[in-house]
Amino acid sequence: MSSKARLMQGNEACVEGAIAAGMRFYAGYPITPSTEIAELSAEMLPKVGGKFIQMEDEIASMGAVIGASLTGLKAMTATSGPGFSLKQENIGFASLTEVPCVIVNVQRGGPSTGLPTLPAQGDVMQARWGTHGDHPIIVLSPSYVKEVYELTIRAFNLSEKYRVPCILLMDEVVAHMREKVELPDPSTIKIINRKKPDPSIVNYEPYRDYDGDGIPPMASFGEGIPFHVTGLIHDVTGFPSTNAKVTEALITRLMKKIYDNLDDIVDYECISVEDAETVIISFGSTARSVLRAVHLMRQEGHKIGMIRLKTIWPFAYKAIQNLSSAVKNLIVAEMNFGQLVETVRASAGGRFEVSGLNKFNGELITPDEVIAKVKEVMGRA
Amino acid sequence: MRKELEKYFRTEKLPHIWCPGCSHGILTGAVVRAIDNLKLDQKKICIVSGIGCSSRAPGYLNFYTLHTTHGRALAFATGIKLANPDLKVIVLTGDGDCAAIGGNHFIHAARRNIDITTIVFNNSIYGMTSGQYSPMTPKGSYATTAPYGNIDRNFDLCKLAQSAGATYVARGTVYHIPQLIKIIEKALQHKGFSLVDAVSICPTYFGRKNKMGSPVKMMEFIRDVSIPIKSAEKLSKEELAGKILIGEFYEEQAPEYTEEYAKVIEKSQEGD
Amino acid sequence: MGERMEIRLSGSGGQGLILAGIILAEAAILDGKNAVQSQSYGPEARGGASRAEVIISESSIDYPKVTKPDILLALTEEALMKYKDNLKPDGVIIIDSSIKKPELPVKIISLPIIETAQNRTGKVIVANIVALGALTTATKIVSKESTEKAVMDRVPKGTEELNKKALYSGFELGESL
Amino acid sequence: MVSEKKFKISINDRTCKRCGICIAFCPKKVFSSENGKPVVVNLDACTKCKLCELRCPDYAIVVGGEEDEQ
Repeated sequence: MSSKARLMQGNEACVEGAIAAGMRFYAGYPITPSTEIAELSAEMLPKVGGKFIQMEDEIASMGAVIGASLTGLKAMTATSGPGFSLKQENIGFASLTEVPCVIVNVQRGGPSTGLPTLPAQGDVMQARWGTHGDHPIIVLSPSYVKEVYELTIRAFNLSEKYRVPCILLMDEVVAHMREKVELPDPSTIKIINRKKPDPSIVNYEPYRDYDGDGIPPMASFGEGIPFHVTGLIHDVTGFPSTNAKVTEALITRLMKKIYDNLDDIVDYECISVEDAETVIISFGSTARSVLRAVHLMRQEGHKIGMIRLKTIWPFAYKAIQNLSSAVKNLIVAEMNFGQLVETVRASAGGRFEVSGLNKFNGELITPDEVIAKVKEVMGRA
Repeated sequence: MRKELEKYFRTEKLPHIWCPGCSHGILTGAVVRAIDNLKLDQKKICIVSGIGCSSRAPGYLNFYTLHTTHGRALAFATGIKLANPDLKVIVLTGDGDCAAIGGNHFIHAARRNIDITTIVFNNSIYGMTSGQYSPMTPKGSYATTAPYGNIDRNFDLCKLAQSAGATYVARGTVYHIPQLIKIIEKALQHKGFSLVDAVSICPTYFGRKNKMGSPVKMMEFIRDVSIPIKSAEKLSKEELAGKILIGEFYEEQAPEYTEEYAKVIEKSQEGD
Repeated sequence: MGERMEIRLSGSGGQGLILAGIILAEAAILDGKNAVQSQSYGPEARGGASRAEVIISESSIDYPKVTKPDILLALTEEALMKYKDNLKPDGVIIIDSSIKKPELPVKIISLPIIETAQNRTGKVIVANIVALGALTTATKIVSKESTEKAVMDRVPKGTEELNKKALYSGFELGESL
Repeated sequence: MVSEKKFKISINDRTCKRCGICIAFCPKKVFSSENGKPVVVNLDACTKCKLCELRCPDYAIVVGGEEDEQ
């Protein structure tokens, strides 16, 4: 199949990417601005023998996704702020039980019902810490429609590889805009499937780290090996335990399987940072405003660069630590009151002045606002 | 334990955590006996539960077992069944798990008529959290959160299931155990959403709070207030007050959800 | 950067301007250019002033929103009033002839778009396609061939002839200038 | 007491939680309580209805002879 340029909406690219990645199950509940993802999944999944179901609520959707994944299907759900809050209970379940799944959150203005049709990036911390307890999570954020396609595939791949829920954190702008996209030949797409237990294993234990990589191989319900899955803290056999050592070992393994693989998981783009004195950190659609501002200011001779995060969690600590000492200022541009900026500040460890460019009125940060902020910060230095 | 039943249990996990006289053990045994009587393929059975005393049952059972979050068993089960319709999916839940926090999932699973058998271990109380009233606690009963008597009206889960669209609805009790096993067998053989409201006893919390005495006394109480549906038809509203109606309430053959979805798949691929 | 053109299509909800925006963006892609299309969502899109935005560029498009349109299409007075300011100095406004021509420091083209839809096709509903045709030939932002192909690819089956008629009527309106 | 019956009723002391249900509801009063623990005192009366086995919450009772155990 030859690749062909076409106009595609962000939400549409998400479904195309999901199906290319192997999604064969979708459960969801209608919510703006993510609904097109459900609508397209309903249309496209049965054509490839997959299943779509509109559940009675967001909580149920997340439950159904986990259930389907336990039978071996790659499963996804999509939602927005209020629905994302409701899904958190079962996202925690998926984290603890290590059931791969993809959760798309098309962010809109909040809190509460907020601004249903307008963009925001107010769920950065909810994506990381929305469910209770210490838990692993991976969060990706696309800036372009083409990248929605690519990162949806990557979300499935990372989720399958590390047996962890993966969140695709979009925003209303990138979800609803239509943009020129050239889809790659499906045969060129790298697909990762979850590791299955070696058939030679006798008395399979679903949470034993057989390979020493922190990721237990995963059998499926219906494949012939009975096993138990519980949202309680469990030992390697999958059965509940309140033993302190077992608990510590489990939580440690869950976190380490992410933090030991940062180089594989964390992805970001550095633009014009080599000689930059001011570096702007951004993600999602906001990064496009920043990119324009960087181009415009470079034309005027300002030493300005940007880091565009494609992985938000785990955070790209290295990207901050690797910045040269020529950098004087870091600006974190995000459509919220200031969320990621705190993590950047912590990563900077006092090496750089860190300030936030924040907008939370339902409008995208404009290039002019970025430029004004840079000039303000430079004036201070 | 009877030898032929041992394969259905994770015997190394026994004795179970339930209190002396808790009839959840009787119900779990009834489920296993029904499966054994029907000679169902053990490797095709998935048992799902939510949270609470009832929901510990799957941990003792040697199938694909899933102990989910509070109230959500049917949501997970729906995903499993739709993803793999070859599996026989059984949900073991409690009265609080099913009718309160899981109420919405319950009515919608019934509405879809998805082929899942739901067995409610109905002991009228939240046992795991030590004795709060549930939507099935009879009005006037006592609970730790109803120290002056429960003013909530209780659900009739069978009526709820039937009006929501369940296609097999029955109620049994732990006293009338041979009949209950037959009911579970019928529920398991039924294609579509089947509900078994299994009246159970909680001597530790419901029993103590309501001064009902020993497990034996509670079993006697259930025996004495239970009436077969057929006999109930002749009784007045006053005569039926406080009675538990048992037997098969409803049975209907109706299109099943996963079979309907198989048709959707066919339709979507027409002309491809 | 180069050649970034910003187009805003405005009118009332239900006039099909979002579809027109999508078709315009697709025509640009058929011409081998880059395009981004976005729109107003929610209650605004069902009545009231509604808008679709298209950015067309030879090179990649970073900031995806319209700030200073090169071209504004307004099919209602309300939409014109809402969006008339902020145009680029050499920008152009295309308005339906039912709207009173305002005094503005930019070029204003008044065309009988809605009337043409009614008179030539008998259906006001295709005014969006008439407008698209007129905009195409009046501004030459996209080619006629690509616009026609994009229209035919997007409109519902069975309405091709109607829309083709509407598009050609629109082409003529723009060419008559 | 030597029984005429060819089968036995076995009670698992490890799993029995002494709830008393088997003792109370045996239609033939086969069991007696020894400090709450069920003991078989009247095997001859047993009709093998197995209600005690079905009602035991702890799977501690098996009613049956050798033919049952095969």
